[in-house]
Amino acid sequence: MEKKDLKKIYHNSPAGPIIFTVLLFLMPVFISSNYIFTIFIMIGFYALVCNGMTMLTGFAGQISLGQATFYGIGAYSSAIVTGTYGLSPWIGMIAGMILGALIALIVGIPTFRLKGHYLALATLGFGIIVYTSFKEMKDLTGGSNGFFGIPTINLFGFEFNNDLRYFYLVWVFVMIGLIFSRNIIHSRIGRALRSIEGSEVASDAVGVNIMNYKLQAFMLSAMFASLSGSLLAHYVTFINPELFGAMTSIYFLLMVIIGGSSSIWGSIVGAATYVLLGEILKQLVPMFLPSAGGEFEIMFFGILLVVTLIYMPNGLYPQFEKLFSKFKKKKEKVQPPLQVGGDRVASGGENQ
Amino acid sequence: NSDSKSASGSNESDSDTIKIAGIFSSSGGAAPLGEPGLETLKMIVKKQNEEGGINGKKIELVTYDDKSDQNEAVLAMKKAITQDKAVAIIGGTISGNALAMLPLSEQNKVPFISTASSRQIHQKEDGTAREWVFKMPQDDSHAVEKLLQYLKEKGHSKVAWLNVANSFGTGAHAEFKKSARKYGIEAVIEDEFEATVKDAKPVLTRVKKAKPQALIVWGTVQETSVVIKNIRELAIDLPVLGSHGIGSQQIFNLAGDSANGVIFPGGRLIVADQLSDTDPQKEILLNYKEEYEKEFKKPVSLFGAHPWDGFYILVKALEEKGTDRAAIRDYLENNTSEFVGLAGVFSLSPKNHNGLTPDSLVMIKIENGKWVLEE
Amino acid sequence: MLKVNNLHTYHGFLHVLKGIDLEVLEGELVAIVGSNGSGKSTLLGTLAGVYLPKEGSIIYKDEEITNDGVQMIVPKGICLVPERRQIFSSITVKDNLLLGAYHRYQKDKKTINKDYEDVVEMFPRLKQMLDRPGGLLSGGEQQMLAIGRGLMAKPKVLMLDEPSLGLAPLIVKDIMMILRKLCDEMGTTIILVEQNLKAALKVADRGCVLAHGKIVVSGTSQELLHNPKVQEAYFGKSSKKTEVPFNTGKKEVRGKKLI
Amino acid sequence: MTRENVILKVDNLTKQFGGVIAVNEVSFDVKKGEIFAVIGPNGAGKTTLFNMITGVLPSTSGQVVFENHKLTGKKPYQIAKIGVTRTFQNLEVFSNMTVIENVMTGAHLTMKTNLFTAGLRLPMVVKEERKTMEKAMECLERVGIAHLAYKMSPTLPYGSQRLLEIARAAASNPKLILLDEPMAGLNSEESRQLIEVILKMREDGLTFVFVEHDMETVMSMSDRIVVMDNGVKIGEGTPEEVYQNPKIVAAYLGDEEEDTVYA
Amino acid sequence: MEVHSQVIQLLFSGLTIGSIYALIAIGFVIIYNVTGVLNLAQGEFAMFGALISISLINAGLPLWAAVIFSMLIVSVIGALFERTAIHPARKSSVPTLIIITIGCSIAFRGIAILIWGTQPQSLQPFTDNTPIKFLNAVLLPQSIWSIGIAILILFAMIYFFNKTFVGKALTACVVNPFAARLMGINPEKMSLLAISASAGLGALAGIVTSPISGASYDMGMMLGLKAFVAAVVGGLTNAPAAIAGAFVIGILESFTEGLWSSGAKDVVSFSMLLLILFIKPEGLFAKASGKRV
Ligand SMILES: Nc1ncnc2c1ncn2[C@@H]1O[C@H](COP(=O)(O)OP(=O)(O)OP(=O)(O)O)[C@@H](O)[C@H]1O
Ligand SMILES: Nc1ncnc2c1ncn2[C@@H]1O[C@H](COP(=O)(O)OP(=O)(O)OP(=O)(O)O)[C@@H](O)[C@H]1O
Ligand SMILES: [Mg+2]
Ligand SMILES: [Mg+2]
Repeated sequence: MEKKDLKKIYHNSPAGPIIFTVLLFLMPVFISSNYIFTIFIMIGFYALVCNGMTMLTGFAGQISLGQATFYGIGAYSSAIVTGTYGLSPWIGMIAGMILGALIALIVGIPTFRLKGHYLALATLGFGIIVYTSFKEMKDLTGGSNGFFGIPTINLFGFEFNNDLRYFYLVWVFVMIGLIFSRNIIHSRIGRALRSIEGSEVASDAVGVNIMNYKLQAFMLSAMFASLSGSLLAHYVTFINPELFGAMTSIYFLLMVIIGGSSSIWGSIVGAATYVLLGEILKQLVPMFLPSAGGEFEIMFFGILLVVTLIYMPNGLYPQFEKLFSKFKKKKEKVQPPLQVGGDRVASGGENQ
Repeated sequence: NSDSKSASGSNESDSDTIKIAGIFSSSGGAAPLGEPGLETLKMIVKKQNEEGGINGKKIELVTYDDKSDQNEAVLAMKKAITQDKAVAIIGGTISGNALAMLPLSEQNKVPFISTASSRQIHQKEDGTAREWVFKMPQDDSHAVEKLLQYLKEKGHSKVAWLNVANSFGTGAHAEFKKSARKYGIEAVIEDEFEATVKDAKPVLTRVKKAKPQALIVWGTVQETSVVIKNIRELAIDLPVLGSHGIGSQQIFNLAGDSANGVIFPGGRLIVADQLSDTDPQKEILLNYKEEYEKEFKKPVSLFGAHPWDGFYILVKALEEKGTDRAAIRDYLENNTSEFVGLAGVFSLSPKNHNGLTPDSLVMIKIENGKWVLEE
Repeated sequence: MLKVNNLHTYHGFLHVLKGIDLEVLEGELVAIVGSNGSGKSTLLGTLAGVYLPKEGSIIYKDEEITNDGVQMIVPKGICLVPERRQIFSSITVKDNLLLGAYHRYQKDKKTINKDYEDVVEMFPRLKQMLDRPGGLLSGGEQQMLAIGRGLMAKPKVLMLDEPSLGLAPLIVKDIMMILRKLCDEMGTTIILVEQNLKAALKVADRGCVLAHGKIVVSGTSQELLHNPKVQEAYFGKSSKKTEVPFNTGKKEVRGKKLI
Repeated sequence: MTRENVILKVDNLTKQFGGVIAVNEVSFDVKKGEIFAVIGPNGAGKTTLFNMITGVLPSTSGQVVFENHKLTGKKPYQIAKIGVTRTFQNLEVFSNMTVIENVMTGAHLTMKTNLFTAGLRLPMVVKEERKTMEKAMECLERVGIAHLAYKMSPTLPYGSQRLLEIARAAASNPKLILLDEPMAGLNSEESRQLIEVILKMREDGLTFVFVEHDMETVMSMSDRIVVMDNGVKIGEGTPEEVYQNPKIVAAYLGDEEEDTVYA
Repeated sequence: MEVHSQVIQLLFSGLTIGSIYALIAIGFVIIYNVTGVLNLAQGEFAMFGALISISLINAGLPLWAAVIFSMLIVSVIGALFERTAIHPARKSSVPTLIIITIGCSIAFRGIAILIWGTQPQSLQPFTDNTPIKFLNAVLLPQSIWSIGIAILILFAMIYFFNKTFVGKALTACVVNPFAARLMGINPEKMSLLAISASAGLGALAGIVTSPISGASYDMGMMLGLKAFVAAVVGGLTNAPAAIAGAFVIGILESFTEGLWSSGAKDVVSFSMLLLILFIKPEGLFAKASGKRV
């Protein structure tokens, strides 16, 4: 008889996040370069956004090409609340998240009636509208010139005014976000979301209020993105609309996919890959091709991306998983990796 | 805190090279502006080193591509400051990037010589100078004022204003709104066009209806060419004025005959040979032009000139003060006066970290594939 | 016509076909039956080139086709009507049928239209809905479409994976009749996978029972129908299942076999 | 037949697709605890009828009442909440999940976890998950595919996927399950086992409405039958009544006399 | 009268822009139809087409030869793209494929900078470009070229997909590649054919555009996005509808720009789009999708 143990379906052990957090938070003991911290802070920003998107794309199967919008909404909310009105950054952050969720709700209600690529387009269009508004609402946002003088964050008088402190701040948020969304995935809510991707009619028939769950996922992802935007704003202290354009949205999706959208960890892997690959190429390319400029970097960047995805269509994270499971003693046989999309024939019929 | 940690790195006087960082947009949307800058800087650093460096020390130039992206720019800046521990940083091709980079220079107390043009780069909101930031290109206001002066001389009081919808355009638009009244000039229509504009005729139909006496198209080369072509196609027979951003050979290619007659405020570089011999800049302009064109087999561009100015101003400071960042800053601010550069004659001061005036620009007219000095 | 030797097919790590030996003569109608998951669909898939076998050989008319993909096998005249219908859902019924003849449209353009008329005649139900997207048909109508599309290919070897699935009893009869006729009149070789042993063996010349990836019994239809081993292996212990009375249990109407 | 006994009441239900009237003023009642069959030739409108009852398609006119709830105009998930679930003719398993997760998703309505309790993984969530898992396992055991619990669902053979759908439908503690051709793809032995499963569930108080072309199943399992043809109800009654109705036999079953062996 | 000429002018502009989007959108739809891939690198084919033809002309080739050669070269690039990037990944999920095409478009841009640098370039108009006056509005011969080619291809597409066997087979490939294979249709061959053909068409779009708005290494992204929009408005699976969608967008853009403000252009056209989608979720000209349970 089969053993009835939740662990057989969900690996929900806290070990992963704890080990990861400890290792990460110990990093400053060995490294003291602000540049490295900045890189990790950037990774943190992106990871937070991707975290929410993974839930939306990887689990509910909804492709959003407008996530930079919420990133921007968070950033501008924080900027305006703190910069223009001089209120506490925390208020800005919360205001941004509420506003982001609200806008996600308003946009989501008509949008989620659409399927597949239409949804991608609708979010893209919505993103471009908001991006244009950032540019046009000059009194509020400073228009194309950008918004200056965003203060740094402080918590009970403790200023997050250098990279090290900010590094901790950002990653605390990232880890909380990660655990929160992992918990969601491994629960009724996660199954409901995934069932939507599996089969909408069946999902509906077992009582999943599809619209409601899509909206929840979308709103949550908007809140993650908005939070990340707020953190960004207080970190760079200057923002302009270019940061939140359509390309940024596309890059977010890119990170989610390259990291692997079948696991929340993929969001961190994706964000890290995106940032590190850029930085490493910046370092390496001039070593081998001294006369080359930026063009080589983006070319290699593109090629590496493609090659990676061809060989690892489910992103990088599953590879990490394999690696880890080798280290782990074989207490229980590890589940075979998901064959998502591996054999579309078996699931038959429609392929759109 | 970590500020002092990183700042102390630059004071190692025993190192035998002087590290300078250059951060330009050599890919992405601003690449046409960033590339000549990067090339120029590489060229003159090489030359300086061949001539013996600075006080016997070689200059080590590290360069970064910010991909025309603000985040990349911040990362590059951080790297230049904390990893490379550069003595000073030259670059920031577009204003958005320079603006994102400058808080880092202020925090870490590293001199930053910007080659992007927005006035906010060197001036705070209240009009005082940013401590560690210097800016080489003319302010937008200089170009706009030069243009307004010209319009006033010609007696065009009702004009149409069109700018590209990015910070280059909107910044200038703000300046225009601020100063136009002063010159007795009024805009009968003000509008924008996209940097990726394909066909500006829709906007132009409205411009035509507003019946201006002259038309100002404020953008960089590619979009301006499209708009100018459309103006000619619609047979709008009015004087057309452009921005200093079109002073590149590309305009001849892209706009062809349509560009004939377009007048814009530009740096002296491209009309160097037409300057009167008494002009103090003439000689260095001609030299730079010759060297650049020999090295890269392509015509000079105004954007390449800004790093040149920044570098040589910095060289003076390095020669006098060594690699102490604070001393360099002080020297730059107090001891740069009447410096004859490519963009104009600089007189920096603690109040003004740009030090140029509208007269650093001249009005230039495009005529059959040539730049002609107007005046 | 078709000769299969020691065929082994895997799905990933799962060993599904464990050494199949099978010979099908020209113009023969062979039925393959077996329980759920015994590998029937996998066998047809392997023969059609959808799955590649790990071991063994498939020889078609003295030509080895073991490792040929679908693309090479279809033009040779081997056609599979797959499980789950697999119709082109957004394409009209008419075009669905015509696409069945794709692999021969360059060779005999003229006959296609005639064949099309014939197939439509066979399925009067489809005749009324030729311009409707295939996906909007009812389950059974889709099944007819899938079979019709298979017939349009005019294959030399036609393989059908549970063609009766979802069809009303009346239609099942028609289909079986059509298949039989195809064998007898056109000389088409047919391999038929069916859940229903009786229905299948009724039309088939020969039959095989597949269990756990192996052919456990084979023989002529009559032999199989009366083979007690088959009855047991396939129907479980009580072969009297078909005699189950009506739920109301009053009258034994059931004496005649329904299908 | 007393009124209290009636659990599902279909009243003059009609569905029109453009020019096609797929279901034409069909009415019938299903009693509590009954196993009720809908039969008819292909394209008769059976699936369409199911789609209207479960809210997948809006009906053109007529109404459906379940217990005291009007189902017409409600969304499928609302109808599921009231206690009506279904399986699909063309199989709609969640192909991105394992078998057991499929069934656990089926139990969605029996659970209470929401976004925040799930995110914080409160102890009650863990408890509920465990309970649901046990329940899901039970459902799988019932239909006899517990040994496949941890496989990815699309790798299951066709027949097992049908069983999976039934287990999934049962997991939500429904009062009424609609089965669209549950036996398709099962051989006679397997169908027989499934019939037993269904009969057992009926004893637990469930009501079934099902569509099936396999007459053996229909005859041996159903209490009452509705026969449809071309969208219209052409007959209703107990299996034997139906079987003796010449109109139905002609339209659907065909002439039974000739029991030809073709080969 | 004044108003008339303005409206006509705006219409001309809209048609011109629309025709550019259309040429790229067709390629987009064909690729989508045959491979199920949303090819966001489609704009880069236009970029290659434009830049290659400019180089060929600078090398002394006559215009017609340059056009043909650059279309051929880009078709080959398209074929390479299919073989090396799309084909090996064909079984991946939809988002993965989207990202692969984005990766390719990034790489293509890098290659273009390497070859042509970052400076924008220009091409002479195909024919004498004296504006044609029409009720006080002007129409450029180059625009006529562009609109004409788009319309010509529109009819070619309608014919191809509705009347020819290969056209239907192409559609079958994406509807159900498994069944298509069973019918003897080779989706892989179709995919190669479709992608190189769309690449060629994309190249043509780029060539036609460059006398109008110049050509540079980064022109592709925006064109690609707009074409995506056009295709979706049209219904995504239907090439003629995508062309119609492209014209709708072009005209919408030009009218907002001409009657209101350019800043509002994107807002208005995208809002309008969203509205269209919300009212007709399957696109303006979509056919029934054939999905039910
Ligand atoms: N794509 C696949 N990946 C993994 N395993 C598979 C796949 N397809 C089938 N299988 C497995 O192969 C075995 C045989 O399946 P197959 O579909 O051939 O059975 P079948 O006899 O046709 O059953 P049914 O009567 O239910 O259609 C089953 O155990 C099934 O789980
Ligand atoms: N969305 C639709 N648009 C047009 N016609 C439809 C649609 N859905 C169903 N039909 C038609 O309505 C009729 C009834 O279909 P339905 O699926 O209800 O039949 P069914 O009784 O379930 O048949 P089967 O036994 O073959 O499954 C069929 O002729 C079908 O083609
Ligand atoms: Mg099977
Ligand atoms: Mg049905």
